[in-house]
Amino acid sequence: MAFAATTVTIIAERFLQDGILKLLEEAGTSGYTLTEGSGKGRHLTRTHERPSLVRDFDIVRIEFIMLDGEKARAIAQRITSEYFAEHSGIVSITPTEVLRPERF
Amino acid sequence: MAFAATTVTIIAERFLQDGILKLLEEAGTSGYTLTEGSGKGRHLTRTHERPSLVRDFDIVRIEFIMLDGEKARAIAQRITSEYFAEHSGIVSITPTEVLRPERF
Amino acid sequence: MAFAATTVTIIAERFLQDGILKLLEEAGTSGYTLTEGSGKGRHLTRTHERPSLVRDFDIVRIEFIMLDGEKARAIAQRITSEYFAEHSGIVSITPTEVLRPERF
Amino acid sequence: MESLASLVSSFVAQLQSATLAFLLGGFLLAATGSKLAIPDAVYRFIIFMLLMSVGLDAGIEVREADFDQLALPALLAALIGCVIVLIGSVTLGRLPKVRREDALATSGLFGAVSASTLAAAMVALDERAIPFEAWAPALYPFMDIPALILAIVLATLHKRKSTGEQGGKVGVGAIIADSLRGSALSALLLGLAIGFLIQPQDLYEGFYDLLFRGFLSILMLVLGMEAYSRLAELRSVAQWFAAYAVISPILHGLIGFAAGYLAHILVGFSPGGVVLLAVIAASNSDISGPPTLRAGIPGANPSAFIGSSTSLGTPIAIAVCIPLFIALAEIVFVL
Amino acid sequence: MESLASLVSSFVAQLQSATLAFLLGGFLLAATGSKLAIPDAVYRFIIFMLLMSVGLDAGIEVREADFDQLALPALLAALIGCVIVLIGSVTLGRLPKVRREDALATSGLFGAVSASTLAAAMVALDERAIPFEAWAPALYPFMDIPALILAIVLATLHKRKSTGEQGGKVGVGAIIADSLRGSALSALLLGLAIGFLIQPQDLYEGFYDLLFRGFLSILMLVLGMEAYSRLAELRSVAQWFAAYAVISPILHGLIGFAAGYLAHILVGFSPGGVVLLAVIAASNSDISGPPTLRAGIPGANPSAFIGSSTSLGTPIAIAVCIPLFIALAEIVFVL
Amino acid sequence: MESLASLVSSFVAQLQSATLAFLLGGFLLAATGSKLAIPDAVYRFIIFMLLMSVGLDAGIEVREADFDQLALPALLAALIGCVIVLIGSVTLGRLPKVRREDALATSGLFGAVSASTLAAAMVALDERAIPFEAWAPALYPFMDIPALILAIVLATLHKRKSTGEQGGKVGVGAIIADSLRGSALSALLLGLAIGFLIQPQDLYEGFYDLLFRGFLSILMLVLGMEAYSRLAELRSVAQWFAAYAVISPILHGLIGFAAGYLAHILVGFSPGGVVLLAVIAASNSDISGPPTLRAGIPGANPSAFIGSSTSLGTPIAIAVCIPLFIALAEIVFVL
Ligand SMILES: Nc1ncnc2c1ncn2[C@@H]1O[C@H](COP(=O)(O)O)[C@@H](O)[C@H]1O
Ligand SMILES: Nc1ncnc2c1ncn2[C@@H]1O[C@H](COP(=O)(O)O)[C@@H](O)[C@H]1O
Ligand SMILES: Nc1ncnc2c1ncn2[C@@H]1O[C@H](COP(=O)(O)O)[C@@H](O)[C@H]1O
Ligand code: NA
Ligand code: NA
Ligand code: NA
Repeated sequence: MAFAATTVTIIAERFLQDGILKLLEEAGTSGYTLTEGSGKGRHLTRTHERPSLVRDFDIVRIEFIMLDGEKARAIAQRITSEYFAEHSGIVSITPTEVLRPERF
Repeated sequence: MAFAATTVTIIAERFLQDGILKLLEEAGTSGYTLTEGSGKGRHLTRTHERPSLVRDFDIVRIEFIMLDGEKARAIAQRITSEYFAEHSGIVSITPTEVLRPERF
Repeated sequence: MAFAATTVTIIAERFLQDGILKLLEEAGTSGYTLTEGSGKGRHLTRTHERPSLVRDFDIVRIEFIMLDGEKARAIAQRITSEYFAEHSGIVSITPTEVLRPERF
Repeated sequence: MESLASLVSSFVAQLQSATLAFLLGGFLLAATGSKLAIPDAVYRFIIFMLLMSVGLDAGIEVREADFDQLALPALLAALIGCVIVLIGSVTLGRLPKVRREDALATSGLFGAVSASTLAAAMVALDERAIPFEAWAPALYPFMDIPALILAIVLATLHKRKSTGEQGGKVGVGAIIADSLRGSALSALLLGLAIGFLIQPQDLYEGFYDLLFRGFLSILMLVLGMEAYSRLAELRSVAQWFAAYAVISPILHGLIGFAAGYLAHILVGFSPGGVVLLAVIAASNSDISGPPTLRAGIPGANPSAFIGSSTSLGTPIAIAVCIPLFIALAEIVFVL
Repeated sequence: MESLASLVSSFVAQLQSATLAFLLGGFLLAATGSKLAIPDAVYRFIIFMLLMSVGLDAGIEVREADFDQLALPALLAALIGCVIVLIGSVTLGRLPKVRREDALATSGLFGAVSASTLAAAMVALDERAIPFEAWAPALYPFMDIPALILAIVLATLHKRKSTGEQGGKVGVGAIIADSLRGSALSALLLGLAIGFLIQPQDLYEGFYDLLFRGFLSILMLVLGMEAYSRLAELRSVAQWFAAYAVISPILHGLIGFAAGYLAHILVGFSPGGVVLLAVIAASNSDISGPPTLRAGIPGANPSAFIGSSTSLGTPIAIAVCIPLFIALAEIVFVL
Repeated sequence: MESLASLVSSFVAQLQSATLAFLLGGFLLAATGSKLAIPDAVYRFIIFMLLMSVGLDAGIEVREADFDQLALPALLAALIGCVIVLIGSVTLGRLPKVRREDALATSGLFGAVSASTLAAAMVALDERAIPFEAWAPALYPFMDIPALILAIVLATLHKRKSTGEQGGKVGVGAIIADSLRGSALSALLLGLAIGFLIQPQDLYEGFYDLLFRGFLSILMLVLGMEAYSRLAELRSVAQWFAAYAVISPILHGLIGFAAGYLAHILVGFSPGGVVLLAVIAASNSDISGPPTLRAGIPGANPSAFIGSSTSLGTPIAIAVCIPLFIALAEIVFVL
């Protein structure tokens, strides 16, 4: 049996990572998964192919899954206003399903 | 023309990777994509920033796309019961669309 | 407030990366995010665990988000016909929502 | 009395080593939130280099070894590995709020061996000019594998008993294979084989040995950082694990030292070899042990066994046990 | 006239160095679209190795230092860091199409210090056999931190003024902590401490120093590649940034040289030390400065400050300023 | 008869080399499922180090070279590259179940050159104290590029013919540029240029050359592991590819040896140079060739050309061809 849930994906520069993860934990997510990457937006091009002199501007992609869609949206909103008013980064929200609801 | 399909995303520790990939191949997926990452759940915090003494506990994110949604769900269910009753990890299922159905 | 948007995910071998990213920029995406990985499809198994003698055949996972779903689909279609008629790779399209529409 | 004074003075003298300074430095950097990080790829390469170097050296010199001398220490090593697990099972395992699986996984890890600690001990012996048998580092797997096997077997039997489940044999062969396939033991064994068969003296001296101490200093930095950052895991489990992690390396080391002394009397095992056996016993596995145990005892909480070994066991083994057992050897063997 | 000729000839002679060849080579490789890339893990390891090496050396030798001599150059370094930011603020900051935040972030970066440039200067001095105080590289943080602090404080005050916002003190302590925690300064300070306390001469010579020049050559390759690929960022901002990036390193270096000359007269600061102070002033931070500035001045466009420093400032500091100030020293101090 | 005996004995003697031991060791580790892995970043760094080292050495010494001698071997190298592709096209390409694209891509790869094999051959010559022209490694691109071009051109013409498609010229310039931009050739050429212009003897000896053999041993480990793990690809394609991969390196090497012998007679090409030419011919490209071919012949199945080269071609070139052609040279040139 699969249960409806919500995935929130946050793309940010690494130097925001610690703050975002702390916010997620305090906000009561049951976990998160992080992958490293590169990207391009309005500002810098970040690339993983050559050394990044400034590692802190690399991209991290953080995603968390939550059963409670409203709460997930509220967290997404909070991250957006606390971090992405001033800094680079984007947040997206995708409906999904999970198998063991007790884990989330 | 885009065709409805299903993406299954499996997040597990690396030492389960070989078993899961084997299961996927036997179950008849047409392929899979894997990225490495880190994360936090009920247990360990895994991080990619410092060396992980124990590489086998790093997080891998495996995703496969299948046209047949029922079959994809059945595989997701099987992985959950075979691996995630005892071990760390989560599975999520997302509806998606693909462009060349003959590839999946 | 969240706004409907479309995520297009492109999985390709690294040697196609430059061409695809250039196409994305010309086609007017507001940005993209790229993670590196490995995978298996009809051809080669690519793995990140051992050194890849041939780095160019590693997998890159490129995703871009666009408000205009029709345009996103058109770009997905274009990439498919320009690259994936001859080369390895897949494209998938997922509905999503974003928080600050002016960014996309 | 006098020997106690000289024990203390030798111990204190050894604390002024680069090895410890890097270990402590790593700990302090992590504690102060430094962004300095040794890349994971470099860490894994260093492990390879150190183990390959140890293996090559042992392999090159083992040709001249007297194999009669090898059997007893190897047997003793295996015994010690098992004894450590049993001790853990009846001490840690009986304490309140400690789950049996967690106790067995933890004592399995402390029975198993750390390649990093071994390398640090070899450098420390070199610095004090205390010789040891070239094959002594090859005692590693003889203690490592039995400890892991016993811990997993006991945990499986325990689980079967408590769930009333029937079951065939536990896959001992699989555990052995899994251990030997681990990256540290693979490198050690490959080095042993190549060293023995090809005798690549120049390659060993001009590359692997050349970089040994430098890479060891960096490895210590990594271990220090990792020790700090795993403290959080340790705090999340019962305090008995912390107590075990502090006391047991010293206790295990003493057992190892006693066994080594026996081998010294019976087959002339060298003082340096005795120290290495003691340190191997005192050390706990940090690379290959944890995944083997995690797969073998899936019910065990990794925060318990990784927290106690990485954040306390390893620093104690390196910073306390190595100087302690060298000092002890200097007194016992009047070096 | 004659001294100008010898300045030119010494400058030209120094252009034939491996350091510059690798820097230029990296630039050309990137410009021709070569796929050669030094892995990021290796780059970060090299930074660690170089800074640890500089730190160890300084720490080992600083025991014999005369600390009276240290105070004045350190004070001057701090002053220079601040002066550079102020100059940038009243020149670059007043130009048309240049936003105040961008000007302040950029001059903060040029006031701060590049570990890579410093390492290159040390090798260049060695090659010309010009000695310097072992502690001279430790002047680095004395210039780096004040420059970053001043730039961030000025930008914050400016923002408050323009938004009419009230506010308490700017977190100077946080900026200092953030700087010291950066990977380059952490490695330097750790090396200093270990070198001073443990005096690991063999480890330093047999590993860190052994690999120093080789790793520096590879670092130069990386810097050259990065310089080319950041040119695109630079092109996206006002041309004044390019002009600033070309002229200011030379100007800042002259200020540093003059200050060093003062210290030479007052406390006998060595000619090599004067060159290092000039180069430190000429250099711009490439590792730790950018994130500190980005966090501290979020409104600043990174394309402006990273583009100007990485693509022009660093190559100018290495390829022009190092040979220039060495040549100058050879004339001024009749070396 | 006697010379056959001495050929065999020299061949056998050379099998006891560290290079081969590491190659075989890597194969065995992978076959037994060992988790030991050399990190990708380290592998790529090693390739850079080896090629830069080869380039620097050649560049430093080429100043004294007699350029008349260079022209003929270079021309021969180019010819051999083309001949290998043509042979593959009329043998492998005519076999049942072998697609023309796959045959051309595979023989293009075998016509092209492996930097790793070249490095191994240089070490083997050093060990047997057989000198060679410093510029001989620079023959690499002269064979590599023509082979890749010819394979791609033939495949494109074939495709046009079979699809009836019209078309302009094939982009030969693009293929050349693509080859030169590959990470191995870029490093080699950069090293050549810097070596030639700057003559950084100390840097070369104190760093690049110092680490050469050690890094080569690790590279061999990687190649051995990769050989095993690509066997699965090879099994998925027609067995003719396996046969081709076993036989052709030896055949190509003989062609190279014969050509080198000609150059020996005509312009005094050294015996060591003859061996290098033979080994270059016997080797197949493992880094830059595959992506160039994949982009140039998109219809070709990478399992065919990568499987045959990585899992069989490279091990044969290193383990069979290097000792074989050295032994042959020792007889032919009475070394
Ligand atoms: N439209 C987009 N789709 C996917 N990722 C994006 C998009 N726009 C921005 N990003 C990611 O967000 C990062 C920061 O973007 P920005 O805030 O525009 O500089 C970029 O480096 C990308 O990784
Ligand atoms: N709510 C969640 N959202 C995203 N990833 C999660 C979540 N919970 C767990 N994970 C991932 O799954 C891994 C194992 O989780 P666990 O089984 O809870 O220890 C974590 O390290 C995360 O990478
Ligand atoms: N069904 C699938 N699900 C997820 N990823 C896939 C799938 N099929 C192919 N891929 C990815 O696309 C790459 C190229 O596939 P192919 O074109 O089939 O060789 C593979 O290496 C995978 O990373
Ligand atoms: Na032990
Ligand atoms: Na400066
Ligand atoms: Na060839």
